[in-house]
Amino acid sequence: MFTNIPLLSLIIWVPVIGGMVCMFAGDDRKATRARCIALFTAFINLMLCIPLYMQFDTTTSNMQFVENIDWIAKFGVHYQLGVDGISVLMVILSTITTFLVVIASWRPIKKNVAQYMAAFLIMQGMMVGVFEALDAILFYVFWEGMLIPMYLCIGMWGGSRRTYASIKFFLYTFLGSALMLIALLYLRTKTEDFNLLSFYAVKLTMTEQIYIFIAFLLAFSVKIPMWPVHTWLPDAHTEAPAGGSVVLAALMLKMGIYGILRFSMPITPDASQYLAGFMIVLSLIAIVYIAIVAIGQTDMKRLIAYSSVAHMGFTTLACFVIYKIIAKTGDLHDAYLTLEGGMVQMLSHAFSTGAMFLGVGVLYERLHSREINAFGGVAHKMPLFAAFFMLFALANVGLPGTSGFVGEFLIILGSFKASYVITLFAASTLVLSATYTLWLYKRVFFGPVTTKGVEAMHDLEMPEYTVLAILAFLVIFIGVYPNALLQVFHASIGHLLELSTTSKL
Amino acid sequence: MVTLTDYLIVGAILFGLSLAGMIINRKNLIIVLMSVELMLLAVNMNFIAFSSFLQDPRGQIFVFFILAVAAAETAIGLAILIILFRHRQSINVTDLDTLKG
Amino acid sequence: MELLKTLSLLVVIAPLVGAAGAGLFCRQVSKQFAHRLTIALMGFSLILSLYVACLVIGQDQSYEGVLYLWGQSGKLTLNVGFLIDNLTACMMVTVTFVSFLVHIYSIGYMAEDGGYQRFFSYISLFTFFMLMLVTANNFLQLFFGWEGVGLASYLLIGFWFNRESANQGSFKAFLVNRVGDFGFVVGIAGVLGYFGSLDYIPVFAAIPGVAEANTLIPGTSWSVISFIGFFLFVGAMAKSAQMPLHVWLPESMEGPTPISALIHAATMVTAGVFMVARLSPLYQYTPSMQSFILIIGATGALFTGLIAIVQNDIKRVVAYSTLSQLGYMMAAAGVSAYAASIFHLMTHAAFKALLFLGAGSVILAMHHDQDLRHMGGLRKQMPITYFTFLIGTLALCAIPPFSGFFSKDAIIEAVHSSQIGGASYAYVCVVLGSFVTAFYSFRALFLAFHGEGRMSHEAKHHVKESPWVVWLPLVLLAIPSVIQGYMMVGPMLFSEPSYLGNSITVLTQNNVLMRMGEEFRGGFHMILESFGNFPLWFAILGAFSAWIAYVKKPELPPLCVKRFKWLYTILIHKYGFDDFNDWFFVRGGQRTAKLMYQGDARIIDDFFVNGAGRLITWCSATARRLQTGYIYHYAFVMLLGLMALLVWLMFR
Amino acid sequence: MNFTPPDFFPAILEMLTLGMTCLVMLVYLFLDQKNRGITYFLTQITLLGTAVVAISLHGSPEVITFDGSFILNSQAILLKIFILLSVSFVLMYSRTYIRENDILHGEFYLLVLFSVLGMEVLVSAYSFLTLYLGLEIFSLPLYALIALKGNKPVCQEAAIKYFIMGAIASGFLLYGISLIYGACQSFNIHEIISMMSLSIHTEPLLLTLGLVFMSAGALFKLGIAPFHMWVPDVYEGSPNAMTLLIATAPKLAGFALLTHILVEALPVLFPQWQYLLIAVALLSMAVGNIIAIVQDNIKRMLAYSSIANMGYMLLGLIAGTPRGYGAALFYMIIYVVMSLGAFGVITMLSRKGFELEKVDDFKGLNTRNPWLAFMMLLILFSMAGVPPSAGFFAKVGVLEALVKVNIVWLPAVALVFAIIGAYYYLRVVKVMYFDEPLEKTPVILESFDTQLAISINGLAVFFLGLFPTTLIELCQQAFLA
Amino acid sequence: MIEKLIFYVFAALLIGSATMVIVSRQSVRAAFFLIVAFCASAVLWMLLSAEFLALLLIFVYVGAVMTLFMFVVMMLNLDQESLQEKFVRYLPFAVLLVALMVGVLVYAMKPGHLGELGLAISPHPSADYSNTKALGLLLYTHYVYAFELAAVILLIAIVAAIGLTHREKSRNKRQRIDAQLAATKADRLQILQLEAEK
Repeated sequence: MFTNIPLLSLIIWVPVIGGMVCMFAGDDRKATRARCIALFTAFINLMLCIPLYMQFDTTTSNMQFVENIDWIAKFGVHYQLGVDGISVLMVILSTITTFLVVIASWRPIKKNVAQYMAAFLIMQGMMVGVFEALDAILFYVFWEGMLIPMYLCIGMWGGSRRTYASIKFFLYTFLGSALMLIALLYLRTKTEDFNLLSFYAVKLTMTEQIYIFIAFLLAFSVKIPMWPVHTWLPDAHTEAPAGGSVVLAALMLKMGIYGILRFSMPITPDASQYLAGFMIVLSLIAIVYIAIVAIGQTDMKRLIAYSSVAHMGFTTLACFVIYKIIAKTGDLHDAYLTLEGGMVQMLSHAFSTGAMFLGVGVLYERLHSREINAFGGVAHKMPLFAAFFMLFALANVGLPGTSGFVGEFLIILGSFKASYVITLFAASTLVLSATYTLWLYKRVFFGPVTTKGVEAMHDLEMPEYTVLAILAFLVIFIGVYPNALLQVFHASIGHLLELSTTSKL
Repeated sequence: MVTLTDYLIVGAILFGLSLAGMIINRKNLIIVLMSVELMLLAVNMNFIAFSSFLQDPRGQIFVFFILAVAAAETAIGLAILIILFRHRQSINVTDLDTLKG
Repeated sequence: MELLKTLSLLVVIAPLVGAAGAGLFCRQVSKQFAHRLTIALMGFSLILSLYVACLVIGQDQSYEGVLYLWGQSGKLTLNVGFLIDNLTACMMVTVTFVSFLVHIYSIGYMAEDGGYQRFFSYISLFTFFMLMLVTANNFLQLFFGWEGVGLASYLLIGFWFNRESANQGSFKAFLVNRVGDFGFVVGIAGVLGYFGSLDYIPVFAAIPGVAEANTLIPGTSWSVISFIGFFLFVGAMAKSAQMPLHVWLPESMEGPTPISALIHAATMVTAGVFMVARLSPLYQYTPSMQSFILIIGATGALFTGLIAIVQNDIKRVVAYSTLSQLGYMMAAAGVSAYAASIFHLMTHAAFKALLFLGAGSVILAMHHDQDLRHMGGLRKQMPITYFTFLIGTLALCAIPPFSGFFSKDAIIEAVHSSQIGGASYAYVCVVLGSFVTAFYSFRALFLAFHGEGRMSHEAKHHVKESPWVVWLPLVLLAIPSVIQGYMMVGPMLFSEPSYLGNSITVLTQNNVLMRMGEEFRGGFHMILESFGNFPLWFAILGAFSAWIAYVKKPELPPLCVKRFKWLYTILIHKYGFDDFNDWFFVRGGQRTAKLMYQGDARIIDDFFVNGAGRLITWCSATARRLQTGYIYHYAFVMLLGLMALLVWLMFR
Repeated sequence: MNFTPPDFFPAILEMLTLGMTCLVMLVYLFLDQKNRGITYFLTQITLLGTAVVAISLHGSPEVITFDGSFILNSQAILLKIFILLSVSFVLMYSRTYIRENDILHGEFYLLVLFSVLGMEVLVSAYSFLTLYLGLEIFSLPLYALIALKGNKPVCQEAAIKYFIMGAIASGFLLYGISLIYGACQSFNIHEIISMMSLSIHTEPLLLTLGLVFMSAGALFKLGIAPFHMWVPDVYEGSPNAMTLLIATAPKLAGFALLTHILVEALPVLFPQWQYLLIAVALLSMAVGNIIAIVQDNIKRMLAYSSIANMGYMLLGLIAGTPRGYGAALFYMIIYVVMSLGAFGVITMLSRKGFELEKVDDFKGLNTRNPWLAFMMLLILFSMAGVPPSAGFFAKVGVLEALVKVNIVWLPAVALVFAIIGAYYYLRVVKVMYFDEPLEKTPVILESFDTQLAISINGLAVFFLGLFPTTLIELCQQAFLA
Repeated sequence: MIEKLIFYVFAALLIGSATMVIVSRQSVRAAFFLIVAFCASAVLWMLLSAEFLALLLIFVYVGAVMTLFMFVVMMLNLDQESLQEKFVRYLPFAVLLVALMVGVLVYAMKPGHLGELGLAISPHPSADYSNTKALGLLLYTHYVYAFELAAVILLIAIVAAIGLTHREKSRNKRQRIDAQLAATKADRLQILQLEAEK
């Protein structure tokens, strides 16, 4: 039924065009019109994901729904799209997130509504493009193009230090990805075009691989972000509006991991193996050190931002620990566990952290403060919200039965095959994440009502309720039945593992 | 006999002098304009020397055009100088530092 | 088989349905609906679990199978499934029984509370998690239940979130449990790493082979099984409040009393014991861990009991006694007397729940005043409570023929006859422990129910017996506290096959119970025999001392406090665990966090990131000054550039 | 002496321009003060008409005429088209400005037309003589134009600086030509190539000297460090309309100058000028991007940005392959389009008696005129090289050409500078979008054609990013013949 | 020999006067020295048998361009302030650099570096050779395009010079009758209400 429709292109361009329309919907006197256009677009896009998911064949690791048109023939750049098990979920995740963000921003955003909605829709198109692109330059275009709406989003609707945060965000990520471009151009000299799949087949010497790996790493590690290039994230998260934080946490950080899975590991397998130890150490630093830093935060968003970094440490750990596992056991099957855990962690982190940022947004809208000390006893005034937030906090803590558990658990279990030392460090998250998350919860929600501001707070409104309920459902669903996700990318992960462990020398 | 090198050296020295004139002269803009003339003279010297030793009149043709352009250039330069003077009552080179940084 | 599966599923699901019904719609449904729904489902669950127990223990059926595929990765499949055997059946009955009674009790106890529906939802949810824990057939599900009960405990301790102490207590409880879970997860990872599976059956089957083959670090003798056993036991230490991870349990008393009865006495805290019993095939292969468990357990049994002596909060006294009893259970598990351990677990569930609920009844009567110093002489106003409380106390003190006697005596005997390392130390501990137990138990009893009332005059008039929903569970719990021990001691410990059947594994050289069983001639004989042994006399001596100190000569305790100031200080500070934790983990942790944040913000962010920006800006501001605006400078720069290029290219 | 009259047809564009210029001059002289607005339209007709003719010429085979001093090939035609179009846009943007600021508009349009003629000549030059004459024809009117606005003292300062520095640069150029002439016995590019390939009479030292001197002259026109000192001063000091003019079309002409010298006349010396260009390109990128950061004056900031951008353009030439030259040309054209838009917005926002100069003058533009702000946004991000704008592909083009010849370190350094550069573009975006406006009144553009022009310009930056293929192909073809 | 003598004398004169041009404190003196320099170089050009250009230099430069200079100098009355000129701190640096450049150029123009030309002596054309005729032939045939362009340049110079120095209309004192006729009372007469002084 849908076979002839360029589904992937539609998912990219429908929101972009919708965003353009939205931008010209008029000024703030016609804000509702802009909101409706945005919601409609996001909804259409969400609907487009249904045939995508339905027709997706989980048994193969091949790229599906492939589209391929010449774009800039002179450079060997093609407009080439396709999804496999890894990316299809990210695409769906993007559309869901944007849909939720549009609803969640319904009331809080009152200034430049049309531009706000447009920024998010365009950003979504770009991000989906990142996940769908099979051409390296196309990937890069989407990868960087997304910075513009995000920059504006932080800068125009952000908090008091928004200028600093937005410029820092932009320059940091821009700096990171610069060298990736060089690496891509270099790879191009070895092949006919910028096709990713042909990059996989390129033979590279160890030196080349290490340089390319480092170039990629800079780009991806900034996005993820890994210690020590993470410092943009707390600022960006803190200053961004709630929707911006959600998109940052839920999607933008995932692009880094996605890049590692798509580029670093398959293109430079030997360098990845060579540097796996280093990467694991960085990941563990993120998991332990950053979690401790999170404990010392007084700003809610900053705390969640740091927790985000710590959680993303798991995904990088998952990616690179496979080399140690295979080195030790020699069995490819043992590596599945961590890598698939990493994938689940990516998705679940999107929901739980995204939801927590939305939650902070809900609080911020009512009290216009993000300081933990400004709150107290919110559970009295907003019991429903408190319940939701508890769920998301628990997901953040990684309680079994929530999505947060699955990924971390699989990674911790899997890492044991590499070394029990890694497991020991990684498992420390159980204590640390519980410490900062529940401490936050305790100070904000429990205790007597402390201030007049809290006294005046009202419980969730309809849009907020809808968004949080959807997220809550997803969080629990993934936690109880993760196989729904695992089976989607099983074949692709297998293929990826094979690529990433076959020497190119 | 006088060799090509001699002429070229004269040209080079003239060229150097004209540049020196622009650099060390800090008061009088009009002398800077004169240095420009000197510079063109140095170039002309080169052209004519080469032309003569190569026995190729085209070098002199070039000089012909340089002279024409130099005249036009001087006219425009002096015109700018005049209105500059009109506005500032000065053609001091050191005074021309409103635009900087 | 299928019948068992269906039954178990219903047993497990029913509380969840109740929790969801009462919880998700807590603002829509009435109080009556909430407790009716949850109690009905709980009762249903209790009946079914009894039926399951009949099937399993009576007809020797068992079930092991998969409910659904949770996840699959590589060659590994992770399932949610059930293992229903004798051990599970015993636990299911215990859990549902106590939970059912606590539900009923809560109708009265929580009647006035604003979060009534929420409360019922929580305890049903807890029951669900606990049942998931005991029915698990794999480590994943075990962990699910394990963390789930922790969550429920957290929510319930912090039930009155208005109170700072409750929040603090719940937070602490969760964190300490998380420390345990940290170990537990590492242990599970070890299981997966060395056995390649998380299901009990294949893992247990593989243990003997792995135990011989592997050492963790090549060249050392630290066996893999010990490693795994140790980390798993760390989980148990937290959950079952073994020293030094016991610190959360006393503070958990900030929760409503029914919770203390259900979670912090009868069920959740025994999960660690259950786990050790469940993993008996594993612990059998690691003598070092057995000794470790024994020593930890025995130490806890004596020393936490000592703290109870100086406590004035009635619930705290009971809480410390719980710690002590958990120590007994662990010690039993340490000497491979798993049956005794589980037996004590079951008797303890009944009498400790009884004690807590009795204390709750007193607290209710005292209008939520928990201080023993304000009580006294309550036996007249609250006869039912008094009698049930007395029964509980006697059971706790292991006075024959109450249930506690049989289980505890078996434990002491088992420790006595064990040969493993640390057994003699443990024996001293557990024997002294029986004196201590009796002393503090009767102290509490005397202070609360005997002597003159020390409450205010006005309060005295208001004290009256609790409503029937409160005392009915007391009575229902008093019955097993009296008879359970006598009835079950034979079949549970010494018969062949016993109640626990094949669900636990004990190697012959460790099997103390079997040796004891050779001398066992029935419950009555056991009572008679006990009069010839230390423990009983110690217990009676303890009760007698308490009578002297708190009824006969009330002026004696302050004198002792003055005399043994140092001892009192140590006990009142609980051996300094809390102070140390507060100093090292709480404040030290915060300071470390702040310091590290400063490092992050100052060094990485400010110095490197913003520093780079500042450097460039500085370069910029400096370089712009080269652009002086003077024509001669410009010409000079041009000439300079030209010359540089010229010289470079000419003499390159 | 047998002499055959040359073929005049290839020079039709120049002749058209010159003829129309004379017409404009006459019309201007004999027209009333009131009707002098007609000169604007005549000028536009000249430019667009010539552009149309140029477009129609595109694709015709390469012709060399006037005794080897004139060439018409696809490269020349392409450059001419863009020169004519960009000047046409310049005039559209600055029309109101000229009217409101009492600039003698007859002289203004005449001088602009002369300058355009000079650029055309330069682009088509195939001998150093015509090259020099073209250079002077296009430069001399520019010096005069800057000083034309009588009431602003800094503009005379800018003019005299530009004039003197320009004279020095043409001195360098001429000196270089004389040396090359001495070494090759000719200043005809065609003959130089054959002399060089025969390597008769070619003295390496003289050639090197000549190369350096000539390059210095050409690099000056492009404003490349260390011959860049005039750029910020002149950009800042000139009236906005003149800045707009000198920042756009002359860059294309300067590009032609540089390629004529290096690529066409002296390809044999590639190993030498590659090093030379690497040095100056690095210096330009560093100087331009770093000093721009602290500028408060937006024109000055964009001047430094242009220095940096010219550095990037050179990267394409450094590659030394037709692919690289094509990429450099593409970069140049895209840069001109972008800077047309940026300075166009600046010019349009200037009012009578108010020169928009400070970055802060852009404050809150988004609330005052969202569309204009959006166009500026597109242009700025394009200048920063953020995809999917045209500026990104321009950068990718030159970098790819370099990587292709296995020079990897230079692109890496270039990109690091690009990131430093992104900062100041972002600052302008920040001022436009994040800051509150100083005055609340909305900015309304009077004439429709200006609005249309800026929209076309801004969107071109965007759409050339989405669909750059055609232009890239054209640029590549220009160097393949 | 005589040729050599002439060359050295006039070369010295040329360089000397050029030096005087750049170090003069007065514009007028500089202009005179410049004229001397032009004349000296005209002689050198004669030696190179570029007679036409030598004469052109005298006519055009000394006759026209330098007159223009002098005219401007006189008109603007520039010389009062240029008296205080003084050399600056960085002078040695600048001089050093210039000397270095000259050195490099001189090094590059050693006879050995000039190939065959370096050894050649200055040629003496045959008697019937007319420099002017040769140039004329080339100029109007092969260089017709350049010639036209030169014309354009001069046109530009005219337009630019007029445009630049042309004064604004307001300084024009021509009578504007239409304006006078259109004047109304309101334009010319303003009635002020002055407050009485207290």
